[in-house]
Amino acid sequence: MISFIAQRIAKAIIVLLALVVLNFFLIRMAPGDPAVVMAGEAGAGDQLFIVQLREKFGLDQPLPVQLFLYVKGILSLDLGFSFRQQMPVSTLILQRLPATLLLTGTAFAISLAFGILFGALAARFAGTWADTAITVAALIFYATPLFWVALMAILLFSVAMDWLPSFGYETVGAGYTGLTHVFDVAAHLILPATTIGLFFMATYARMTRASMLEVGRLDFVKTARAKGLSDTVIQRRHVLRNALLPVVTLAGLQAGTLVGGAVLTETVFAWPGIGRLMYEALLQRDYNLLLGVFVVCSAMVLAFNLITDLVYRSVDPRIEFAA
Amino acid sequence: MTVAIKNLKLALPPGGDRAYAVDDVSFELSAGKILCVVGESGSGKSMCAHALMGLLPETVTPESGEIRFEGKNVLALSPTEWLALRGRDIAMVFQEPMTALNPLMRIGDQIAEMFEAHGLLTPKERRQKALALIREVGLPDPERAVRAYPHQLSGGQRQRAMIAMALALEPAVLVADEPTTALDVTTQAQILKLIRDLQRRRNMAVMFITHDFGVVAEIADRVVVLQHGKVVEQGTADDVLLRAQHPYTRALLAAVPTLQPPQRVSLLDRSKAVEVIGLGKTYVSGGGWFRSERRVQAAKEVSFDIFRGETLGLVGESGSGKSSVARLVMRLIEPDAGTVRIGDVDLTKIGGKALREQRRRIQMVFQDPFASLNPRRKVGHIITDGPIAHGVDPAAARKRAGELLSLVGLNAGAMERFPHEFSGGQRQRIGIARALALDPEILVADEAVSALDVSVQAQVLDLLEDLKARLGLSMLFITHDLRVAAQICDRIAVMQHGTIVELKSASLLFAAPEHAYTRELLSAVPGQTSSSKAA
Amino acid sequence: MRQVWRVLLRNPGGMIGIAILIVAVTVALIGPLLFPTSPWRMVQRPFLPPFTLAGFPLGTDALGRDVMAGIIYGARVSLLVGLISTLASLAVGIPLGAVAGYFGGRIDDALMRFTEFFQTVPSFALAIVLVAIMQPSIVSIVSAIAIVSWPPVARLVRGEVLSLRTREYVQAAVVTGQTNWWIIWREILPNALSPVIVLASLMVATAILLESSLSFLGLGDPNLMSWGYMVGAGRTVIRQAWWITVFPGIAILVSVLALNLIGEGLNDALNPRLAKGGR
Amino acid sequence: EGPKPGGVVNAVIQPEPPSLMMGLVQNGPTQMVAGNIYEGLLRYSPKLDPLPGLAETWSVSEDGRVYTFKLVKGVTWHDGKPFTSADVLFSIEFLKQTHARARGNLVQLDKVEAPDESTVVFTLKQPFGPFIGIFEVGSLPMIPKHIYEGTNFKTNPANNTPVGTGPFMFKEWQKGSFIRLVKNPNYHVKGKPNIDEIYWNVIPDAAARSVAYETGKVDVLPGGSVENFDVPRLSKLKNTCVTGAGWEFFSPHSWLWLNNRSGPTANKKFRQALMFAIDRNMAKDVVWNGLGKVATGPSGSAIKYYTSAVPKYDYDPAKAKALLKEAGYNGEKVRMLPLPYGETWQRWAEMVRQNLQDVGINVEMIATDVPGWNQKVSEWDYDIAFTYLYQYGDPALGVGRNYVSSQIAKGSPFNNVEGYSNSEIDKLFADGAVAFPDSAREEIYAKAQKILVEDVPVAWMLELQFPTITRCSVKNLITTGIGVNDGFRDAWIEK
Ligand SMILES: Nc1ncnc2c1ncn2[C@@H]1O[C@H](COP(=O)(O)OP(=O)(O)OP(=O)(O)O)[C@@H](O)[C@H]1O
Ligand SMILES: Nc1ncnc2c1ncn2[C@@H]1O[C@H](COP(=O)(O)OP(=O)(O)OP(=O)(O)O)[C@@H](O)[C@H]1O
Ligand SMILES: [Mg+2]
Ligand SMILES: [Mg+2]
Repeated sequence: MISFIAQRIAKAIIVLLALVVLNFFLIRMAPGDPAVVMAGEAGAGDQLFIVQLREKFGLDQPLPVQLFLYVKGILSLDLGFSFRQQMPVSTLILQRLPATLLLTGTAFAISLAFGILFGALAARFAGTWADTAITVAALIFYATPLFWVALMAILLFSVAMDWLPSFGYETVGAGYTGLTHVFDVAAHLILPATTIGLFFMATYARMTRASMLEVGRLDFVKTARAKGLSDTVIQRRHVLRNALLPVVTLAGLQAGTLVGGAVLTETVFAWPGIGRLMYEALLQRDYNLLLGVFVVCSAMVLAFNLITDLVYRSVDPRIEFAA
Repeated sequence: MTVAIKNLKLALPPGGDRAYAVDDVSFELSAGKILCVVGESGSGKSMCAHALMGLLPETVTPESGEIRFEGKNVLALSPTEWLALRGRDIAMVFQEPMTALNPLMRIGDQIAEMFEAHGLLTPKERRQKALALIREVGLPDPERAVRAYPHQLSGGQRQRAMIAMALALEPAVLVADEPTTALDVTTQAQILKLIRDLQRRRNMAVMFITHDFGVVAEIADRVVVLQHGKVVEQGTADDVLLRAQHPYTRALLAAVPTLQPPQRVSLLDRSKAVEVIGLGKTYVSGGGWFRSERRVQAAKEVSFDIFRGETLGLVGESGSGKSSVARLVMRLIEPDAGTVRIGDVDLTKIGGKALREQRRRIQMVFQDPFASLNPRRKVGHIITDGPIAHGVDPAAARKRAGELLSLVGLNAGAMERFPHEFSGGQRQRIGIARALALDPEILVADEAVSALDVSVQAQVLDLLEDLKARLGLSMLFITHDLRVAAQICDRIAVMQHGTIVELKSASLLFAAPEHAYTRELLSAVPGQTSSSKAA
Repeated sequence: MRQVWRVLLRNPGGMIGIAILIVAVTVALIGPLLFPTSPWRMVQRPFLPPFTLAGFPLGTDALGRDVMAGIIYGARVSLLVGLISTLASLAVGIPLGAVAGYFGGRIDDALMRFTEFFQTVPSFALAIVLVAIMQPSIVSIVSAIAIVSWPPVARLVRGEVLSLRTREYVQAAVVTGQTNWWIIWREILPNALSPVIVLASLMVATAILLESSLSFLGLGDPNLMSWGYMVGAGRTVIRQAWWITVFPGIAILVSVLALNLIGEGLNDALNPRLAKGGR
Repeated sequence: EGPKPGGVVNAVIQPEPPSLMMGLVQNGPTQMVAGNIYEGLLRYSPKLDPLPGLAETWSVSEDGRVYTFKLVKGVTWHDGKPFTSADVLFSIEFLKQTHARARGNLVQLDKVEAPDESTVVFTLKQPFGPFIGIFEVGSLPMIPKHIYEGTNFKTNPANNTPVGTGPFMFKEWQKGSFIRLVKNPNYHVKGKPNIDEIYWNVIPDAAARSVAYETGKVDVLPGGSVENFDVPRLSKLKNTCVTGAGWEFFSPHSWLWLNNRSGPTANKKFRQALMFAIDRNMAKDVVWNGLGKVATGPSGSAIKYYTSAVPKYDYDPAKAKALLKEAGYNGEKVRMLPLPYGETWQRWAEMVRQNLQDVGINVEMIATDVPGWNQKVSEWDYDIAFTYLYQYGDPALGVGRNYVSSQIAKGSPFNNVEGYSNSEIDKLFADGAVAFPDSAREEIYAKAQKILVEDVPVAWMLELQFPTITRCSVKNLITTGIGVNDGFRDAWIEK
């Protein structure tokens, strides 16, 4: 078990390093020079200004040297310095990470719980109107663009009904503490989390349903029926557990990418997360910050993959940790 | 009389093989008696069993008739009434022990669930009962077995667990749908004995489904013979096996090979077609930076010769390495050691183009008639692909393919059809035609008839025998069925744990087995007493 | 294939999907002939509400351009983006997966690491960066979508090939002396295609969504009228002119839905495991 | 009914500023927030007349070369240290190193001295008309000497907790969410500020910003924070006031860069054709909701020495076509870069593309993001590119830089990017900057404007107006030509 984890971590590190190198070049291929961007923002840019900036960021060094310095930094867990924000990248990311984790974690939990619930219900009552309703709803949510859901949700729940706040992480300036603060954040969380959650909920519901129907055709289910177990027990104990394995795998794969994929939602809802940080860094050619976010997101994906594997292995006795 | 099935008619959905899965079937099960239901694949055996359990597929509906259990017509039961009946009064053992158990649940829990389903006992008592049952069916190391997951048990052990489960509530009726078909002969013998013993001890009525007359002879009190969903014959075991009335039953019985090998002339003075010397193969799986690997020695020091025109049989229980040897001989896998010599060519020393060219000299017939033909290629292509790859002109290849098809008993029109349009036996013939298309010197047949019904099996065996004689082929014939081996092989090699423990002429092997394992294997073949009666 | 059609047409979802898709494709093909004016042309007063003026059934946008014309021309772009990017990712994923699955060992290891690598980067983020780097244009958008969506194809094909490779008919091809490439091409790939077709139909849907998301962020091709562009352009005025976003949004939803329905229908028709359940 | 103390204001800031240290970063959002933390020596009225800031009084010598400032007494930095003339001298040195525009503004400076704690004397090499206009907080913010002296300015940790003399003090910054400023209790103007706290909310999506206003979560939408299309709707909401004031100092002026070096745009006739082909009134009405003015030439009408006596280019496609024919244009592809600043600009570009296609110009729109736009423009890799620039009240500060040939240099998107080179214009702008007195300057600039409008080095579009939307209860927010950037000093909230 320990050696399994160690092996996976070693692999992950290699993948991460390869990723750093690739992204490094990829990002630098983009047209646009951070110094020029910043000069642009400053509303003036004589040559001296730009040369100063380039020197300061080390952009005057040859690319391989820049890469070497960057990789060296990464190896000592230093993600470098953000050009634009004049702060260590790790500080910036750590400021934003909790918000993203809260958002995607909530969305993920909601979507997994309800997705499986609805999927299981649909499979249990396959062919009935309940199944049809769930399936159609899932298909529609699956097919609706995320940003579109977000816009509609804001119009409906913030503007028309004024139930929920439409932007931000908390009520700015309210100075809530303790439980009121928790409730305040929760209220802000509802819309963005559901927006992300709906799509994934639909995914998991569809997958759970399909998987359950498939497992339902397997022989051991017949055995269970031959025992005289009631359908409910069979579905819950025998079918669902087996059917969840592929769902768990998929969910694990997605959990990681969710973190970096929340760009749209974070933008629309002004959620101070890491996806938006990435997008802004991209628009400002803030190389170090952008790379930093990518590294962190990828690390997150790898971590989730590892967790999924561990969960999978603990759920499925057939896979054993190689001794 | 415990169960009486009267004029049962089960309708199949439109577009099925036929209108009724089971048509006007009547038979009875009585306490303390084993009723064997026999018939070829698709004859409706399983449907009878499922109807009795109330587990018919949704698409199959009982149209008329009734199943009486203790006076009630169970076909009219409500779903909840079924729940009470299933498992408690009628229990079932399925064919495939691999898939019939929930892979994520411990064996003990799956047995205990039987009590839980009917609200009996406390959890603790259930566990104790489960342990007792596991003991009763003779699983080794019961404490461990209770906590084991299905994949940690062998096939026979799993089947014992299934039986323990079925027996948990001491049902009046046990339905067993081909419970031993997936098992080795030796294991099969043990399971048959177990069922027989338990049935006697508990005075159960057993409905035992099989297509193997050996098994029937071994355990049946009464026999029902099904064909195309209709009962063609039923009676006591002796009546059916020894005094069969219906031609179908007789044909089935006649197709069962005997254990007595026919007299054959020795071919040892001929030249060698294949020489196999010291083959060894160890499978290494897993392994990586930090992981230790799993090794299975599938063949060690395997040596034998096959003479021209000779059939060498390779027998042994599942996992003994038979297929591995076949694949080594075919160079489908790389050997770790040893040589395979065809004439003066050492197959293990060449590769790439040279190997491809030599391949035409040794061809293979595969086990599964469904899996061995590409479902998306027409039969004509399947047969001519090989010769064309070896440079034969396509038109000539097609002509030859037509001839080969008629040689194996199909007409040339078959070339334009796809494999799924043929029956299992016909497909196996196509597979043979494909192998012959390259005019090989040697044919390797790995379980070439195991997947076929007895009657079809007999036809294919005859065909092989005939072709071999006509074309002067040598053959490596792999089977786990000793009856088949007895019929077709000149000499037989017995494999155990990757080594050949005994190799001698067929008649000698059956008459005077030397190795302990060979003897065990021979004695496990079911139905020896009765079938000799029948013969 | 005929049987597949039959199963698909018996599936009500699949039927609806095909019907919608046929309408969409027809619109994409002949719509521009019926509406010859460019969808970019300002033809009426801005913010004309829908259903008020004959000839402009869906109203006009912030510049007075015909929303109906936009949707008709957008069908072409959106469907084409979906289709081409899917084909491109198939073109990468299938050979890669086939080679990895067939040859196994080190080749498989290397190729799968490569694939994993692409799966490790959050795909939407990667797509954004790629489009930004290459500058938004139809080519860069299609390539970006293809680059982020081939890994699942490769994995699927690899899995299929891995299991098909041990099939007896493949071994039969080996023993009759066929070459590796011939075996991959004639024996293995045709049999691995069913799940790929199912996946592909879903990928077209995903690609349309991806394109619209990119457009929403302003990373669309400004010379091509696509549904995503329309939603993105209309969203800032959604409060005074809902129709500018709602109609293209519905167009996206409906066509993605149709593709999903078709995918599901195909799955029922092509997936042998499910098909067996009917026997 | 006078100003009342107290209250909290929620404003929107977009995009999030990279830093609030005004000496180091001068982009728009930084100026908007930090303009309330830092101060300059002067402020400017909507007519661009100087008003007292940190300087109480000021005087200019007869020859226009010596400027003497008397500082307000008793001013302290937010950390309690006194503000003196030494800080002014230090700030000049500081900004010369870090502030590109200040560096440019100070080229004529010979020396600066502090005879006493509260007096600063600037001596110029020669008279420089615009000099009195360079003391606004964004152009020349005062930097605390006691914090920065002898340190590495750029890495000084104090950059994260800016210290100024302004009416508000930096309190807290939740990155990605909000910046919080609180009242400076020791502010040197008695009775000011009135407001207790300002929250600058970071909301990246334009639609979300207008929803935030609509749902009452924010009270102030500074100019440019919502799309123009939303302005009419928002202004109709109750308790909502809209003003276009507060941009006089910047006078944002928009035009199309036309590449004068190569391609069809190198031809003057072609450029003139563009001016006739583009319907600027319609753009104003449809895209800008009637806000702003059609530009007549290089100078905005609020800029000193503006003249309307220049050639006129009214919308006339027929004339444009004729000119194109004369220019010998034969359908070559013309690449157009929109300004990637949101939907308004995108729509505008689409509209212009339509105008140009109507007269037969083969336009291809090139999509870019901000860095891509910056790069392409500063590397001269375009044919037509949208832009807008601030003019800072004086042609010598904000106009000349875009037309004189000495400002042709790759690498900046704010100089003479179009590559227009005319020695007469060079001379006129050189003379205009140092001519004395005003009447002399006026004459020179009138001539320059006439020549430029005739030559069309760039295609002027609109004098932009970015309306500021507020709750009407927020009073007195915009009192100067700098608008919101230093507006909260005087603002108060009606209860
Ligand atoms: N789920 C099903 N739906 C429809 N038809 C079925 C189904 N299962 C079996 N059949 C059909 O019912 C008939 C009887 O099948 P059954 O399974 O009883 O045969 P069997 O005698 O058990 O054969 P085998 O020896 O192969 O198990 C066959 O024609 C088969 O095709
Ligand atoms: N590719 C493989 N990798 C690892 N182990 C294998 C592989 N193929 C076979 N084995 C193992 O090698 C042993 C011999 O297998 P083989 O298939 O040769 O047996 P067999 O005698 O043909 O059995 P059966 O009668 O079940 O076909 C078994 O323990 C099997 O699990
Ligand atoms: Mg059966
Ligand atoms: Mg085998």
